[in-house]
Amino acid sequence: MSTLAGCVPGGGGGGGDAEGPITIGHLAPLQNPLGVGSKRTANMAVDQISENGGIMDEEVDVIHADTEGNPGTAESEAERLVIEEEVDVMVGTFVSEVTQAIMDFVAQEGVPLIVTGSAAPSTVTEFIGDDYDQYKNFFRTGPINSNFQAEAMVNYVNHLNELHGWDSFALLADDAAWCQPFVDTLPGALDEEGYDLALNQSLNINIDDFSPVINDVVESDADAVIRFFAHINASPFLVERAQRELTFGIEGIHVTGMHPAYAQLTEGAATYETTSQSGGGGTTDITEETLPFVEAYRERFADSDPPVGHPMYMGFNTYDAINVYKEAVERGGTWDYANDLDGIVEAMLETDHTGVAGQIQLYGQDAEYPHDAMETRDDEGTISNFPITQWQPQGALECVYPEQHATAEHMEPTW
Amino acid sequence: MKGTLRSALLPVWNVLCMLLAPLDRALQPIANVYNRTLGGHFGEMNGLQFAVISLGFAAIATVPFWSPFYSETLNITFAVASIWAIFAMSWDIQSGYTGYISFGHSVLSGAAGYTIGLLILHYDPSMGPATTIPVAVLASLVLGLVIAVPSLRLRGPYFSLITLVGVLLFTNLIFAFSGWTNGELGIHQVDPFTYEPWVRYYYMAIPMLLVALGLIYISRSNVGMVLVTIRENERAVSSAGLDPTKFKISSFVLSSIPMGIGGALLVYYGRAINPTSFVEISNSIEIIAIAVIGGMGSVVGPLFGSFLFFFLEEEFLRDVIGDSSLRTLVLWLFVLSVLVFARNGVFRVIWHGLGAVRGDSE
Amino acid sequence: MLSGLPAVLINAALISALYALIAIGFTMIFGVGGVLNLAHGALLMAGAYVYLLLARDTISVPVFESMTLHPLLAFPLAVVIVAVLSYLLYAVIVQFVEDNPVVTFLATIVVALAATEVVLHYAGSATHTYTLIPDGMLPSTIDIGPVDGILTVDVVGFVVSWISIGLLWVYVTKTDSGRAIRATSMTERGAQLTGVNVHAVRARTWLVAGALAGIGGVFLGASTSATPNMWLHPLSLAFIIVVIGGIGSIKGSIVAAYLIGFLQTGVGEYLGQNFRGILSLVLLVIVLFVLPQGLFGREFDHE
Amino acid sequence: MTLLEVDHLTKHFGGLVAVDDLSFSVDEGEIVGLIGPNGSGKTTVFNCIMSTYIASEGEIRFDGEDVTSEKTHGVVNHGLSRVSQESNPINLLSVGGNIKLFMLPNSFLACALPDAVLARRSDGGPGVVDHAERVGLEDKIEETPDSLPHADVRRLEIAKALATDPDMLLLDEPFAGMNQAEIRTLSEQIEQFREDGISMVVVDHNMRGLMQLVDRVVVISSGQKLAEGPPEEIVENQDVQDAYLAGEHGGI
Repeated sequence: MSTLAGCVPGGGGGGGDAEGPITIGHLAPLQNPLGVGSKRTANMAVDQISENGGIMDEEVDVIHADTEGNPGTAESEAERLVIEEEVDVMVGTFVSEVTQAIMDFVAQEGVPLIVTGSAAPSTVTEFIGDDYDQYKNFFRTGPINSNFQAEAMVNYVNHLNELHGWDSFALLADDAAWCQPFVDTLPGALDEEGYDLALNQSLNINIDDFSPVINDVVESDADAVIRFFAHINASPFLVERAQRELTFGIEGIHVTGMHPAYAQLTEGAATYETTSQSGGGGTTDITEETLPFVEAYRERFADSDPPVGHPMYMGFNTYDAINVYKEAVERGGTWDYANDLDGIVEAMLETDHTGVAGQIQLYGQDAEYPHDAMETRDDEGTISNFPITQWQPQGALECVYPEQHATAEHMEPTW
Repeated sequence: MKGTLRSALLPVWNVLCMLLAPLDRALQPIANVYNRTLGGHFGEMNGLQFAVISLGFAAIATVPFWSPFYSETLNITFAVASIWAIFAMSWDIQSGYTGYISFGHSVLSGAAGYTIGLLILHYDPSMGPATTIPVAVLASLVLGLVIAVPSLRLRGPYFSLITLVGVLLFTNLIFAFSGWTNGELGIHQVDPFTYEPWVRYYYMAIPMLLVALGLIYISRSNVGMVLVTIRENERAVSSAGLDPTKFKISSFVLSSIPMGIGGALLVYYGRAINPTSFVEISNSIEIIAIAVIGGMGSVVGPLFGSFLFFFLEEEFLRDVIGDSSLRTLVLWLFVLSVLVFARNGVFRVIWHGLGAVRGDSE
Repeated sequence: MLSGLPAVLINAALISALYALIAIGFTMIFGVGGVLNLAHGALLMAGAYVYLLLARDTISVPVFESMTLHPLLAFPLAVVIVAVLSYLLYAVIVQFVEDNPVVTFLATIVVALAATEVVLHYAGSATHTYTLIPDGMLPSTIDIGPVDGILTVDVVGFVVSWISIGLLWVYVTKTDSGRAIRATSMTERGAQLTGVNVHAVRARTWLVAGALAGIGGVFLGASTSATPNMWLHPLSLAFIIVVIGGIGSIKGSIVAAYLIGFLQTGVGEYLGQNFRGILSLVLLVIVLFVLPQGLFGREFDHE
Repeated sequence: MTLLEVDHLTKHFGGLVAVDDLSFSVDEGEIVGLIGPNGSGKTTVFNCIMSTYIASEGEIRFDGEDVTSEKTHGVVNHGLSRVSQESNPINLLSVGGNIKLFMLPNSFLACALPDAVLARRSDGGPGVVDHAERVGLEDKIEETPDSLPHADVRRLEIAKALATDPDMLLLDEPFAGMNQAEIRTLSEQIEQFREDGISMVVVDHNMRGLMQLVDRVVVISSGQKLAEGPPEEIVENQDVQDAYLAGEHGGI
């Protein structure tokens, strides 16, 4: 076969072009406000870099590809970016199954891939964790993976216990693979901390009637619900809870609830709901870069369609990822992944970047989660780069945890 | 509405006939050579038809050579189009011919895909395609039997509902057994044939052409005649001493073999095996849409329909329209207009047009 | 942790009323024209988004800037608009393809897919919720017997569902145009022979079914929120209900809606919420084999 | 030896009894006429024999085997074929195609074989052209049924029934809508079929046409057997005349 390769046109993979502008391929669900926020922050990052002389005085531009949250589409988009657009790095992917679907192709091409959206630990352990050399082009600059998030969630529960004296909790989760880390570790961890797990249910992702679930929660008289919904849209759950003026807290992760105008969209029903999200929803200065960045974002996109208040959590990570890449290329002196991927990897691992979503460092080759975002721990050892925001009355979004970033205290639901 | 359309195009049509008729006459001798030899098995053609169809197949066979002139990713798009051409042709030999519309064909390719995924994930990761593909096709065949035998006793709409339920059930099961199937994250541990785009294209196109050959032969044989008669006049088939249910089940099982091959090829093309790309109802609808715009009940129609559909979706519309939801909207409006105005399919309209150039409509 | 039986029964009844509203429009169109209208889900979605356009100012559409009408005004207006949309769907597309069931299947599902893209383009993929009952009018929750905390909007939905079923029953049995619809659904040829203008009847059926879909859509949006992909699940539900009830039989759809509503709630409650979807699919498969024409349907036979 | 035996056949649709405890038999090589006024259940009898309807009670045996609950295609494969009252041509296929369909074996794999192999396997039996010639359609093989005159369509129906190589042929009102000349040629062809070893049951509502043709006549009225015997006897039979006078004047 190889003898033929010579004379066949269109042969040979992308290979990137060592000279000419550095192109960044950005993959995100562009019809989802999360993806729109990420696209805007990618543009902001590239504009800023171009204004200060680009990377190693090479021009920088970004090309956006819409994954539509669908693995099949993402794979053909990834191929288009690498082969047709000849991108030098790929940034983005929000849904875990999308990330895992393109992993093999991108690894085989050797293009550095910096994940800024999906948090599944298996995205690391089943790939670079299994075969480092094949997948060493993979990095994740944020969010921290779900195992760390589960651990951080337990610390957060302790914080709630101190604040409100809550000690019995109801665990609700998508019946889907992404929340396995939470569903496996939380029951045990809560038990160890001496709390009571009043309810533990996984819900069919097509659930269309939440009343029975709410009745079960009320029945179990849990102080708060810890729910993990990415496929389920829990707006009806919140609407019913608000109308029945129920007072159990709602904690955990709710992707739909991360939309910056969510409280307004649900006519205030989302009040008191919390969710963890990188960048703290732009409400607090996680680092000195965060608020100026959010101000710049609001100024530039004030009158365009949502998200307007802040670029949502993927936006924060994408902005950081591009800057991390810029520094790594300048540190390593190369972006030519075809011939010197190791140089890029080495430079990336030396990252210690003060980003808008937090201080970013990456695990090394032989860590449990190679090339994954390191969790930052404060002096008592609790994970701190895992900010949690709460919708407070009058649609205000406040960061309520960890204390050092908090802009307001977590409020117990009162109607 | 259609009448006015036809009369408006008449002058254009007459001019076309004038130009093409001599060409048709010139090509007729070559077509006759084909008609005498293979015509009996693959269908008779006149000069123009023979020229166009051999041009079409030649183009498909040489995509990597001319595709860079349009865009670098054209041979990738057409590699995927080849796989979906297999799906559309398999669907057509069953639903297009017998008129019993199946919404569940994505379950057959999904079964093949997941068989390979589970074999490699849980049984023996070093298993090569030489062993996994036959097992996958067998799995798809067995599932075809399991679906067809009970459901093909039912009348049209109920059969379609059973296949729709099949898709919903299969997706639910994948989520329910996420311990084995890894749920929505899917299985990615299968190494594809190759990443070299043009080699990969032939890994997809050659099996597609072989499947096309087989299905065209069967569709032009007496089996095709019986299946078409089941659609048009099922009572006549019974009074001819032929058991319609047996033929319907056989056509479904026959179609599950290439579906299995297509499912296996999609895995070794490099697609991660997950419910969204392999099983969900949107895949079945896309297969049907491709077969319809190509030309149902012809096997060749869906083949070219797939290349047209993917060329529009991935290449042409992408350059013309930026926003992806608008682009998909335009694509679906195109399919809708084919359904309303040329319901026999784009390629059948062209085929009959070519046939009628010299008046002897095929 | 099993909440009391009365609560389960009430929940089941409330969700079943919504299921009935979703299914009747679907079965009417199949009964009369023999058309499986896969765009029925899109009509439900239209109900939700048109209401949003009229009652809340969160989405903007180029030709028509959204306003904030009072629900009592916005609701009937939304129902009428969706009825007209359904009529247009018939007049512009379906009537040209309805002679061929396959092409109709496809044309209607393609319309639904196109509708999703339109919604995605103008309203984005974020979820929108709306409360149908303004605060002043009614308390947000009601207590019925031992069970408290029943959402008023669900109870209103239950009442509206039975009112619409009642009105439909009166229309179909008492008025001439209604009887013509029923006659055509019995035997098309019979209706033609007795001078019924089948084409006008079918158009009217789509109008009525559209209105029902509008009502169903507004309440569906209120109880499960409006998203661009909200139409697929209720469509497969309507399919299951209509087949179990018997294609073309309005009475059948109502009975089957309650059967499925109680089954799903019961399964969710006593077996676990992750089994909620699977049981109704299994029930449908059993019914399809044991009783293809469903509980009340007539043997589906076109000759 | 008896080829077809109808034993206490009964068929009711809800309250309406279409065929009421009817028994008769047909021997090999015999042509039996089944006559009766309109609506007397003649076609329903044929439908029960061919299993288009399932008999409510009674048994139907053909060539010694019970075919009562056998499906239509099974009955045809036993060697029984029918020319129904209304023609049911397949307009999509040509005349040749219609005939060929009725010659095909009831197996998916066999049908997939090329015609040449199929012909060799049926060791030189009559081909499509032969069947067409038998009913005088040999020069219309390429045409489609909807372009043929009524009489030719009826002939095509007969050719198709013969193409299944039957031992017995059920002819439902074969002469309906035919002029005298056409009736005469068809009668001759029926005689020829008898020479080829095919027994027949012919249904018609007017006696005259059948007189010279049939060996024996079975008369039914409102689903019950009224009389049975050679044609000459039946013409004189009083009950038959009453039934016909009541049903239709001048039927005899």
